[in-house]
Amino acid sequence: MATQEQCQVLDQTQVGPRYFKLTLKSLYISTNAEPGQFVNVRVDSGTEPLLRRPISLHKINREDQTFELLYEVLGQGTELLSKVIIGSKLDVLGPLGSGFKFDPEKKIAILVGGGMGVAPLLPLAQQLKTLGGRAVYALAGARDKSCLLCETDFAELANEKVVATDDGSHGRRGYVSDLLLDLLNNTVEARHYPQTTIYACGPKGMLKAVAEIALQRQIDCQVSLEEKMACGVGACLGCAVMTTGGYKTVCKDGPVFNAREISW
Amino acid sequence: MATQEQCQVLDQTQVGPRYFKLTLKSLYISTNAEPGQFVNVRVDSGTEPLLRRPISLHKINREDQTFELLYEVLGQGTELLSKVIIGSKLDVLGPLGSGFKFDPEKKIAILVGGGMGVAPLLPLAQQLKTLGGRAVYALAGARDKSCLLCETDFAELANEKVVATDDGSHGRRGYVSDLLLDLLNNTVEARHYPQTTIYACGPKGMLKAVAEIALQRQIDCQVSLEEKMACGVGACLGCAVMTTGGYKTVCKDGPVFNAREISW
Amino acid sequence: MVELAGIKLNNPVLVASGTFGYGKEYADFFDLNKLGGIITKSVTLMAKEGNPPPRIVETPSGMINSIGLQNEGLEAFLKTALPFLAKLEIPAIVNIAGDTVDEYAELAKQLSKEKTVKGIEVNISCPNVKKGGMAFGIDPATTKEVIGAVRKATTLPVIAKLSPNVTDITLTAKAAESSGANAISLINTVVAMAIDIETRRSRIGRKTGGLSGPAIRPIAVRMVHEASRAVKIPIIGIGGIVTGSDAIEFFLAGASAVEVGTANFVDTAAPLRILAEINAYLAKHEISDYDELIGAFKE
Amino acid sequence: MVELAGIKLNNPVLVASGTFGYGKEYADFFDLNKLGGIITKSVTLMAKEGNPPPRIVETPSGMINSIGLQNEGLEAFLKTALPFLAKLEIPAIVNIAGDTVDEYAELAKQLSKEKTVKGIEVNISCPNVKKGGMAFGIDPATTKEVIGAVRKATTLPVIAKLSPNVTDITLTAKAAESSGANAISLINTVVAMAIDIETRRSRIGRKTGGLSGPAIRPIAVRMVHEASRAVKIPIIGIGGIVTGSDAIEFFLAGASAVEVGTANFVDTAAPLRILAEINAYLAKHEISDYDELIGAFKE
Ligand SMILES: Cc1cc2nc3c(=O)[nH]c(=O)nc-3n(C[C@H](O)[C@H](O)[C@H](O)COP(=O)(O)OP(=O)(O)OC[C@H]3O[C@@H](n4cnc5c(N)ncnc54)[C@H](O)[C@@H]3O)c2cc1C
Ligand SMILES: Cc1cc2nc3c(=O)[nH]c(=O)nc-3n(C[C@H](O)[C@H](O)[C@H](O)COP(=O)(O)OP(=O)(O)OC[C@H]3O[C@@H](n4cnc5c(N)ncnc54)[C@H](O)[C@@H]3O)c2cc1C
Ligand SMILES: Cc1cc2nc3c(=O)[nH]c(=O)nc-3n(C[C@H](O)[C@H](O)[C@H](O)COP(=O)(O)O)c2cc1C
Ligand SMILES: Cc1cc2nc3c(=O)[nH]c(=O)nc-3n(C[C@H](O)[C@H](O)[C@H](O)COP(=O)(O)O)c2cc1C
Ligand code: FES
Ligand code: FES
Repeated sequence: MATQEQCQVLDQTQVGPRYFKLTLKSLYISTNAEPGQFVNVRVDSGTEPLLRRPISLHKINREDQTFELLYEVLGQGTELLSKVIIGSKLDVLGPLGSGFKFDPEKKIAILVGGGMGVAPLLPLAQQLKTLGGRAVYALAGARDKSCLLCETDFAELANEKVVATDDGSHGRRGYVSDLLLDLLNNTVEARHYPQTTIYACGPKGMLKAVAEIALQRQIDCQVSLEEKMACGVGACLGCAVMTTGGYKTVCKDGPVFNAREISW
Repeated sequence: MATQEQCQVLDQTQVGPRYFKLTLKSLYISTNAEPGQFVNVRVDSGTEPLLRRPISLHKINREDQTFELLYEVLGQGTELLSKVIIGSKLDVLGPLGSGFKFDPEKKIAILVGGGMGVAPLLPLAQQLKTLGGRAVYALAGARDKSCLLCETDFAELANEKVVATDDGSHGRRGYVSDLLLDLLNNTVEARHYPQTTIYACGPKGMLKAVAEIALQRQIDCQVSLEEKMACGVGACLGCAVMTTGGYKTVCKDGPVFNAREISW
Repeated sequence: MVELAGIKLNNPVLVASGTFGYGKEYADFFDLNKLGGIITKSVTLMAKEGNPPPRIVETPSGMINSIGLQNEGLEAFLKTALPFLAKLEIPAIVNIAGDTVDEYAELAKQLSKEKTVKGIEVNISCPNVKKGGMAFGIDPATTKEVIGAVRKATTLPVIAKLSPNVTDITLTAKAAESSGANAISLINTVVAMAIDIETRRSRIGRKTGGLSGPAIRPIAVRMVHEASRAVKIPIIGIGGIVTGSDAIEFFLAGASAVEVGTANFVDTAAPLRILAEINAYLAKHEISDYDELIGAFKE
Repeated sequence: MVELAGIKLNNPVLVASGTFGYGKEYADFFDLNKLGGIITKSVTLMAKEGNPPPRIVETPSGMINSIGLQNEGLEAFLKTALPFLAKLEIPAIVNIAGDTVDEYAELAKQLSKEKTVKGIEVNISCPNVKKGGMAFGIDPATTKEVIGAVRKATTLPVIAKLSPNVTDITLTAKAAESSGANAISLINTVVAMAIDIETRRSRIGRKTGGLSGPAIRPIAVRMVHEASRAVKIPIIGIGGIVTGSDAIEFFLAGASAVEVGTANFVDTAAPLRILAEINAYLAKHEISDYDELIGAFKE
């Protein structure tokens, strides 16, 4: 169940060169949202840009009846979003999609975030902590230091946290998939693989690399995908992704899919 | 000669229910503008709305190198304009068009403004005062009291100022054309007609009524017209108005025309 | 209550094929029974996989789609989508598409057995499939063939959905009328293309797609007007309708009802808001019935 | 320096007919000699009064115009507009429109005597006149007639400006090519309509007008691509070009040059800005000449 709601903007803060954090009020969304779900935001009341913009739920604060979005200004839509002022209302559709799944048998969770991909992993980490009884490893990669987001948040929520940047300006130099390989070679040993789930979100190339690593080792792996969207509710079939069972919708069947299902 | 310039917004003030006054900085425009000319303002950097919005020059402050616009929020374009913040830049094309003409023989000037039509009459009154040697009568009409603009400004600049509102909530009840008839019957006598110019700006119906009154009495009359515009510089022929000499452009041949010329 | 081509509509605001799924997806957001009626996503005889992603791209005040009629085929439609529509109190109009004339006829025949189905909209105007689709709807002769075959196969009201990608819309409109269509709906999307200047490839999975949304509204209004003067059967106006004012433009141009398409994506409440705005306009102008507006455009 | 259909252009960014007057109006704003070339407002044999106002109305990301080819006729053009164009260093391409085939030929013949005129763009696609205009350009046979007659009347390069209001643009494109056009330009405006719901009248003086601006760009890109695969003569892309990126889309689709239209109204610096943006793209991608982009769309 989702709602279309005029949510009050409680906060809008710039958290990096082109990164913003937006806090919105909604009893319904904060109560019903699950990690991995997203909202579809109307950034303009006119016709330009015409379509809503999908943004993952980044924090879900049930007590405050608020939720947060973490986003990067890429084009016209996110540019307009970044200009939304505190106190105004934003037209939000959500919570949407099918989020991360939890298997009580899996005692090890490896979170792999690339760039903005960390956004939906934070509420996931929170949830895993609440569920308890799991070892949580958080791996985050970014182009450079200024693009590395929520490092401290993850430090609080995960048992272990490792970061990498493409240029080595912070953490290790390299890709987040390298961090994953390291972890799987050194820390999470092969005998743990059956109890492990990898949760990944980030650019398509990175997801593919992570999925390959996981599939080779037969480790359970959930990936959060992105596709251009129109409706966000499964009505237009615009956000198709090819799976072993034919085209599925990222907005309704996903955005979180089992990596095995995707025709990479 | 006109310029396209990014003008700094020095002030934006709400002056009535849906009325705003905008102060912009431009050496070029403030130096070169004449009363009756207008600027064509880009209200959005995207494509919606696509076209610029023509707004009359309301004050021309050569010393400060600034000019002012007085406008009413009617639709999407002026709505966006009213949200422009102080300190930002606005893309302005101007000064455009052909403004009011002055004949040294005409010692009496009657300014007739309906609604927003008062906007370009204020710099005209200023100019007439500067030119000197004229009796200036300012007549202003509006729907109701809240829509009556720049009354005090005119009081300072004109020898006499009379106002009317459709509902009688301020000044006389009735139309501004009634005020004109009164003035022509009682104050400016028939023998003065040859030395008189009527300058009128307002809704088309009012202009037509004023033009008829003037033409019947063979009083010189200049009217400032409006038409939907695209280019504002005479290139597209979009703003045509039928005259005795065929279609002319409001943006270049006008907006100020001799009332005799117009095919009403 | 509005009667259109023999279909009893709740009101003149319907939802357009392909933009509202089979209804279920929007049931979260409002009471579907408040709609004038639902036009389903196109159904084909056999399942269609659809086109490769990306399937949509935004353009100025519009979007291009290339879904490729993805659907599970008639059998699955009857089993899974129709039961949901059966529970609603508003008419379900099923939009059909085929690769051949026979497929259209077969679809019409089988759907006629279902009492939930109150009308058939014949999509001869989809620009996003290789075979059939738009090819039928840009030629008056093939328009006649398809509509004629559907006419023979069913006693249900038949709505011919026309393509705007033609030189003269009155020719296909007349062809549809003369071959037995009870109404015409238009426009479907305009064939369009957008190129990614970095990859030099199309910004959608196939080369071209269909342009919809406010950008095409002025084209749609013109075509509805032209068609309405060429035929006697009622016309359903489609194309970029976002507000009640837009819908009224279509009524004035000659449409007896409207379908809301792309606007559903932008505002889930669009059809009901549009209806409310139409009613507010009627009240303000003291017009007792919206049908006084139909074709009331003054030349 | 770019050569297009035998015309030496400064660069591939021209200004579109009817959106730039005869050049003079924009001389205030920048050095016209930086343009690729100027295409004049349509010139007719006899003066044309033009259509009643309002002549323009805004629509989502676009505008409808109904100017009706207002101009003072050939004689006045030669006397007042041409001398200004003669002083420029860039080629003047004169756009002509006629009510009959003979008028087109006569215009071409007389303009050929003027050495300032470097090419003739034949407007067979204006939707805003009662006689002639678009009627010629939606039918391959009449397209052939007009272009053939102009071809015989002049040795100047002939550019056929095509209408998008057709089912199949390749037919008129081929007709223009086979009858001797040296290049094709497209698209002209799309026939469109907007109704004022208060007055119930058209929002422009005539019933319909021509839609231009970013809204139609995806349609124009598609048509340029289709035409470019059907003919060998070069194509000038037109339709909603606002940025360098838009222009590059047209190059990739198969255009050898572009014309900037409605964008001139929004930003007087549009053509030069677009040119600068194209050059920045070329530099960034280390492409030595923009002609490497022409038709480089990957299917
Ligand atoms: C389920 C889902 C969840 C998402 N969650 C988040 C989130 O939490 N935070 C966030 O910042 N973004 C998120 N996104 C991506 C976000 O929707 C896009 O960045 C946004 O729509 C871009 O809109 P725009 O108008 O600013 O850019 P556009 O004008 O649409 O595009 C500008 C440029 O960015 C590129 N671009 C657009 N979308 C993406 C994308 N998804 N990835 C990479 N490049 C892109 C375009 O190709 C173009 O070059 C999510 C997307 C999906 C589908
Ligand atoms: C030469 C000239 C000078 C002008 N000077 C001023 C000025 O000093 N101050 C000022 O407030 N306005 C002035 N205008 C009018 C102003 O340009 C319009 O009000 C403005 O363009 C409306 O834009 P919008 O997007 O807000 O409204 P739109 O969305 O374009 O229109 C909203 C509604 O207002 C109506 N409307 C639009 N333009 C006008 C108009 N000119 N008169 C009456 N109704 C209209 C429309 O029909 C529509 O119903 C001038 C116009 C011209 C041609
Ligand atoms: C994503 C999408 C999918 C569509 N699918 C179909 C379809 O399956 N069958 C059909 O007849 N029309 C389809 N259409 C066309 C719409 O029904 C409608 O004719 C068109 O979008 C114009 O209306 P609009 O501008 O209001 O969207 C589709 C349109 C969109 C945007
Ligand atoms: C106001 C206006 C006037 C036009 N006049 C002419 C004309 O006289 N002759 C012509 O061939 N095209 C004319 N056009 C069409 C343009 O040249 C161009 O083909 C069309 O506008 C599409 O390009 P755009 O979207 O960049 O404006 C006119 C367009 C506009 C907007
Ligand atoms: S965005 Fe419409 S189905 Fe996913
Ligand atoms: S607005 Fe273009 S000529 Fe006046």
